[in-house]
Amino acid sequence: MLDIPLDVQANLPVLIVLTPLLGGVIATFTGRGVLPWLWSTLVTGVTFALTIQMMMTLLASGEPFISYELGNWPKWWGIEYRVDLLNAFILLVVAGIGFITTVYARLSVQDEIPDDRHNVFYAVWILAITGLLGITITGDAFNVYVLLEISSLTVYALIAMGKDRDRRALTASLRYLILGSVGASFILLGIGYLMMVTGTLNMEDMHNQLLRMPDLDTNRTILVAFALLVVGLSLKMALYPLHMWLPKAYTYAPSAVSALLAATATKVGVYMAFRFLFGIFGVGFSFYAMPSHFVLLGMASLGIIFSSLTAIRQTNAKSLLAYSSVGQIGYIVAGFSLANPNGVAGSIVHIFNHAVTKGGMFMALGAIAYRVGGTDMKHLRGLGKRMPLTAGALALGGLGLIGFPLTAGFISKWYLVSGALDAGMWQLAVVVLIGSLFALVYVWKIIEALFFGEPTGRTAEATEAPLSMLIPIWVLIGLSIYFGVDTSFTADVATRAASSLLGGLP
Amino acid sequence: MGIELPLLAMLVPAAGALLIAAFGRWPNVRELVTVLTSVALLGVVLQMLPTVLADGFWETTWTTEPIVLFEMLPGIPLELKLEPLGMIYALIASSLWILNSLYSVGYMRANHEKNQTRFYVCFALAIASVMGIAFSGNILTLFVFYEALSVSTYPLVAHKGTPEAVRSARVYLGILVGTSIGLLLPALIATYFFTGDLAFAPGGIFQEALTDGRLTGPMLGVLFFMYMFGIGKAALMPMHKWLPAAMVAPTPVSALLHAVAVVKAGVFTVVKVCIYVFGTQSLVSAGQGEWLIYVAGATILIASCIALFQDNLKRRLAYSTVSQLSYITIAASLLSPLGFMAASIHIAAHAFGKITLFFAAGSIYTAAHKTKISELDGIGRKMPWTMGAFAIGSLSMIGVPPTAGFISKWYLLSGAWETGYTFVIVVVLLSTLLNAGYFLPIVWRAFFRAPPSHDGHAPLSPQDDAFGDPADEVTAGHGHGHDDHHGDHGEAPLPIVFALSCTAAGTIVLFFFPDIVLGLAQQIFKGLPLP
Amino acid sequence: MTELLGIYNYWIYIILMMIGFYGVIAKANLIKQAIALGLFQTGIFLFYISMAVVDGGTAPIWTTVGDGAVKALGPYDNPLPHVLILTAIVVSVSVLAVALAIIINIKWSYGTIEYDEIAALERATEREEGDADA
Amino acid sequence: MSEVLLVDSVLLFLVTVCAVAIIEVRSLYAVAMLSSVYSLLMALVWTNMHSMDVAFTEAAVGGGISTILLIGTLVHTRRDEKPAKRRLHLPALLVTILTGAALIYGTFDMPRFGDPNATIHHYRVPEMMSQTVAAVSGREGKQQPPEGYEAPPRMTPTAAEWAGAIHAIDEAEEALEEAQHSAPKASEGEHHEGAEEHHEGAHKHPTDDFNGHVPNSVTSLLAAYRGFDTMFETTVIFTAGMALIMLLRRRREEGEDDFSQRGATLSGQVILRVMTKMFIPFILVFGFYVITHGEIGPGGGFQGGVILATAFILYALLYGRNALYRIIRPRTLEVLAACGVLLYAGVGVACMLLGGNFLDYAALNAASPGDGEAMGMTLVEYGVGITVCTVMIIIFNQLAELPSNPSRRRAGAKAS
Repeated sequence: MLDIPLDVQANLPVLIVLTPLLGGVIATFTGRGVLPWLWSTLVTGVTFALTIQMMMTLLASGEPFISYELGNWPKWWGIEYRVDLLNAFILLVVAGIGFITTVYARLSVQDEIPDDRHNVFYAVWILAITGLLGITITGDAFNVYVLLEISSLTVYALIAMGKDRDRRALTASLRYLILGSVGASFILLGIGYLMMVTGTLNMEDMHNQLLRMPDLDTNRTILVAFALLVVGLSLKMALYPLHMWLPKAYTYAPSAVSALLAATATKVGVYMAFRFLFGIFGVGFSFYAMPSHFVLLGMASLGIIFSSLTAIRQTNAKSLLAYSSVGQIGYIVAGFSLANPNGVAGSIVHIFNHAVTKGGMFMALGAIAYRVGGTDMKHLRGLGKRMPLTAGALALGGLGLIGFPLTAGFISKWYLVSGALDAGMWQLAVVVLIGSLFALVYVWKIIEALFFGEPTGRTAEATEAPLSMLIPIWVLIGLSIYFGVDTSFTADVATRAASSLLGGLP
Repeated sequence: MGIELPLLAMLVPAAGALLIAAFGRWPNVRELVTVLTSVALLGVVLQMLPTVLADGFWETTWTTEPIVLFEMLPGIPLELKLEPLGMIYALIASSLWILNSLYSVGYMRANHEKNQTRFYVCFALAIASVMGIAFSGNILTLFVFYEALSVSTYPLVAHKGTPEAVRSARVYLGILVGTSIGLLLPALIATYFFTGDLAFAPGGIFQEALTDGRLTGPMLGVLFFMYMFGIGKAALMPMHKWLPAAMVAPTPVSALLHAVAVVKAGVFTVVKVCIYVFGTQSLVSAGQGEWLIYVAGATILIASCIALFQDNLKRRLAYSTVSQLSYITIAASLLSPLGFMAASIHIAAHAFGKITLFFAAGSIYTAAHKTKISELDGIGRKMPWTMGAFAIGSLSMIGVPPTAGFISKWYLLSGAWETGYTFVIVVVLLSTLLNAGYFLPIVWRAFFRAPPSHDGHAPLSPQDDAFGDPADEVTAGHGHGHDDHHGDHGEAPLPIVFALSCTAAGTIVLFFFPDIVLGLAQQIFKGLPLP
Repeated sequence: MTELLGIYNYWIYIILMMIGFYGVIAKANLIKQAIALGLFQTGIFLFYISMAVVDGGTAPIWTTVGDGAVKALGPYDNPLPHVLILTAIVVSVSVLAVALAIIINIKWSYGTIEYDEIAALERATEREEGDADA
Repeated sequence: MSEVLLVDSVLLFLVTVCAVAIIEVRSLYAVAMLSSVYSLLMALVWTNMHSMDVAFTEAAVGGGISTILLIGTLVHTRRDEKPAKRRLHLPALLVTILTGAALIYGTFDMPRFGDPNATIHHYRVPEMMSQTVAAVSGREGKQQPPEGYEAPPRMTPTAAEWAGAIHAIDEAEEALEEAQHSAPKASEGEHHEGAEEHHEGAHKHPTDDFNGHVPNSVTSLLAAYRGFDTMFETTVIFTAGMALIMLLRRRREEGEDDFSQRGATLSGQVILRVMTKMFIPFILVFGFYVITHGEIGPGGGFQGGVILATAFILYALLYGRNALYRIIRPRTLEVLAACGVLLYAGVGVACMLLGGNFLDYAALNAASPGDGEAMGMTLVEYGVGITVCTVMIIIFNQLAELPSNPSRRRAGAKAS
């Protein structure tokens, strides 16, 4: 071993972002062949290991958070990285999914992306993960915006790479680019408003400044800042009815990209909402002084119902899952808008559970696209016999979406409904359950096609997906089952994070 | 000690499923494994019997810690616990599984069904879920295995893979999962919300919440409503549609669904929820359980009336099941010890009787390829064993001694008399008449009417597309006597005949030796707090 | 009057932003949309920079005085928003570049960059797919 | 009413007119030019508001690079926008007006334009701007406002302080005239040699003021306090470059060279050719000057990088891309773009290796933290400059790519 005088432990927070950043940049040097993939796997693997280490350090330290001051500038002058239980958890999810999808990506990328630009593709891919990690870990409002743009820019490009398969990827990507930029601009403007009234960019500092303001509840600038941020964040996390960019983007993106996006991108959007609504504005302002309680809950409920209904009508499995994702975002948003411990915990748990389940399902669809050439219902018909393991994974993931017991989805729904009952919002409980029933309908559409249809065309000659795809798929689906059975880790982290988010509330 | 046995009871069929899947290529080994697993399971279940029947069960075994499988939600683990009512259910399911396995071997081979490995695997998984339900230590565990049962039986219902089968399976799963997610799950969460506890306890868990005012009587009523209709497997009208829909399944599946596993899981849950979650006292004091008597009574009568007009034998049996299940529900809803007793015994009595009837229906289909009642003229002479068993099953359904059905009806009437519900007595008497009205003509037709001759009456109606082979009908049309494909049949294959004879015998044995079931039923009340 | 003049800059930024926003929504030409998005963003930049202004201030650059000491020469504008906007300008040009790259690709595969024509082409594709499925 | 506001009003009126024209004019070339005009007007607006760096960037990016990008795109697409069916898009107008109204509603509680008492002017920034090198040296030191810290005069501009400030300017101008030092950098170097001899005293010396090393506080904020943001800003640019390569580069077979494409050149234009050749060295020198000088005056890596890129782009316009490729191969450009980011991040890593936090430049020179800061900032500015310059060239090159031959693309897809 080389004796590198690098204090990994002390610099852990920045290394989590720095590793993929350097890795992504260096990935452009890797040329053709299998090397870019190998390098990316290494980089994302190391990143994942670092996030695990981060989580363990945090849990071992017993502190509520670990702060890291970049450039050693005091946090209210420079930029602070701040890791608390919530974002350590999200980091773990993002880095973990990033690693697993990278492992999975090799064949899928080989199949879908011209081989002369694999190095660039993987560079952009890793930078997308970097952006997501950066948004999650930072404690500085403007830094969020910059990292948000990195992740968005990379994702636009990655989605557009579906162009060789279906040209609609291009329009989907451009649509996302326009809406995403408008959303990001709203966020930028909201941050500007906040900076104007608070004089700082550090989130904690902003929060304290806001609390010090005598006219917090009536200040029109803050009010508009809040509205801008809510609209911007809703666009980014695809909250109904600002979800228009999502379905097509997920449908036409390259398979591996769909999996990465579905599992991480909108989740990080939700995480930003946590940071802004709970962290900066505070529960009291966001959910009691403002009518966001009703607005967000209303949007979330509408999203759950309508996007599930739209999902039922889809004939392409990928766009079916994409619409389902919009509905699932509804659950997550509904959970945290309840602003009570069970609701917020449900929201956090669902971020994880849905990431794992949807990630696995999109990867399974990617494996099907790899073997059969498409993900339309006609491609899926009868695959249960030809590709039993892939189809099985898809079916199990589907059960998770419905919220069957023994899958992770059940746990989230349990918390969400409990939260709704705690808040006396039985209507929301009804919406959540109706959403599950709709999920039953659309998932069963896939399951029937898979197991009780007659294969035609390429489906009839398909063989089981290669092992390099099956393993990542089953790791994620296995996790979604495992965390439906043993929730001690997820539920514990979620409840603790929820209580710290809610601050003084019991 | 026997305390880990409940877990073993779950693991045996689960392991069996794995082995069956592994030996899928060799049908003989596969089916041997199935039968061996079922025998092993019965052995395990019987091992537990003495513990449950022993005096002082409630003071010793019940008070020991449950077997925690894993902590599913913080504070609410998945746990297994021995309990007399569950024991009755487990005993019936495991003993009938052996016979059903034998029967399945005969049936599936004789009818050249496809995907047999999937069939046996799902069957074993369904039984594992049943064991989970029977020994569940709290409602969440019960719910989990209840759902697992729905999912594991889905491929069985959709087994044929024809559009009709898939459509019916969709109805089956839609209603079962829809009710459980839409009503049962929120009821569960609300229960936890009000009581902070989901563990089964004799006398119910709502007392405390009721006394300190967290929960009011009407709210309890709403919860009770959600539970009763949420348990779709109990087929309370209007949630019964899945049962006739599930008739497309191969007959062993129908037998399993309608006699052993699925419907019994439903009524078992109903009884269990009444006793261990709500508790008679809470329900009686809140005055909220009474509507159930009328709904169940109506279900009994309406389903019986519908059954009268079904020509398809399996459909008639299905509606008979709907009505018989409500016997159990109505008995439980009396909320009296005799009522619960009647419910427990009827779970057993109906199981043996109905499985006999379904076995017979399957036997007729296998041997004669007939599914319509109107085609059964004179079939008793060609298939004496089958139709003899069918007659015994019918008698049990009607409640004629010396069959098991008589005992449960007796207890039910006594319970109704004791609690003073004249309505129940009227319902039971009326439905007995209706039962006779739809079962006896079949027996009469089979034994006392001449088989159809070619000149006289050809089959009254064309055969059901889903089951029949049109080629057979052509042959039947021009042939007479020896030419007639159908006229030429004898008894069904040996495993089938053996299985149905055993269950028919069981129906009678249960009448003469009801001790075990009665003993278990009585054990339930020793644990209940005295009113 | 002074009250209104005091927020004049803020209103102009809103007007610029909204001109851009209108262009993004209303224009069918993709290049127009991309440019309008740029306008939209410049509006925000104007807001940030306006925020930094201090009455009578100068550029936030310090000067060396006689003995080599470096001092601020009187009041100067707040440098923080300037820094943020430098970053934001870079981001906006990057977004513009990617947008244009996608638009060029769209031109290559659809033969047009008018949104309504593209939408018509996509609907046709969807209809074909629907027919193939049925 | 301040003079800033007066000029501002006129300029912003022009800008608004320009913006409307951009939306409404249908000739896309005209729009491209208008957007260039718009950016230059904006640059004037920024200058008027004393935001020199932003003005510089706006001029370079908005007026220069964006226009090149747009025109590069228009070559591929079409010259005119299709006439719209309706002159006015009513739903869009409604949405716009509503949003605008909401935003205007938010302005009523804002501090007045130029209000020196606005929170942002006196909360954190003044403390930040009065950092001393002494404070920079230790981890704890950075956390505290310097001893004897007072809010700088600008934050409470009473009449007396105003007078004082104006006096100070006069003094400074006089002092400047007499100054022996040709550049502040030199004086710092001299000073630090002395600083090692007497540590205690050094910290009190006025030139030890951290901002003394970096008189342009925009640069010190950009490269030091918020250096981490700037690293990602560089990454954004890098990402854009990579995205363009990914999306636009023609599919090349293994071993295919970069020279196979032909593009139109302006090499026939003698005057242009000669003038350009003369100009290019000056542009390059100016670019390097802007990068290096960023700490003292307006400018920095970003602006300088763009200026350097224009030299190359100009060359490519005149002599064709093949000529440019002979100077810098596309592969080299990609590597250099990555190296810029790596240089930036590498400086940060070096800081970590030397025991500081990431990007804690003070760690680079333990003896003289202030010099460390200055060195770190210069290095990262070069990192930014390299990446920006190369990525701009990459973007230009990629926009000039022709579509892959569709038949060949399909063949390639089948083969893979």
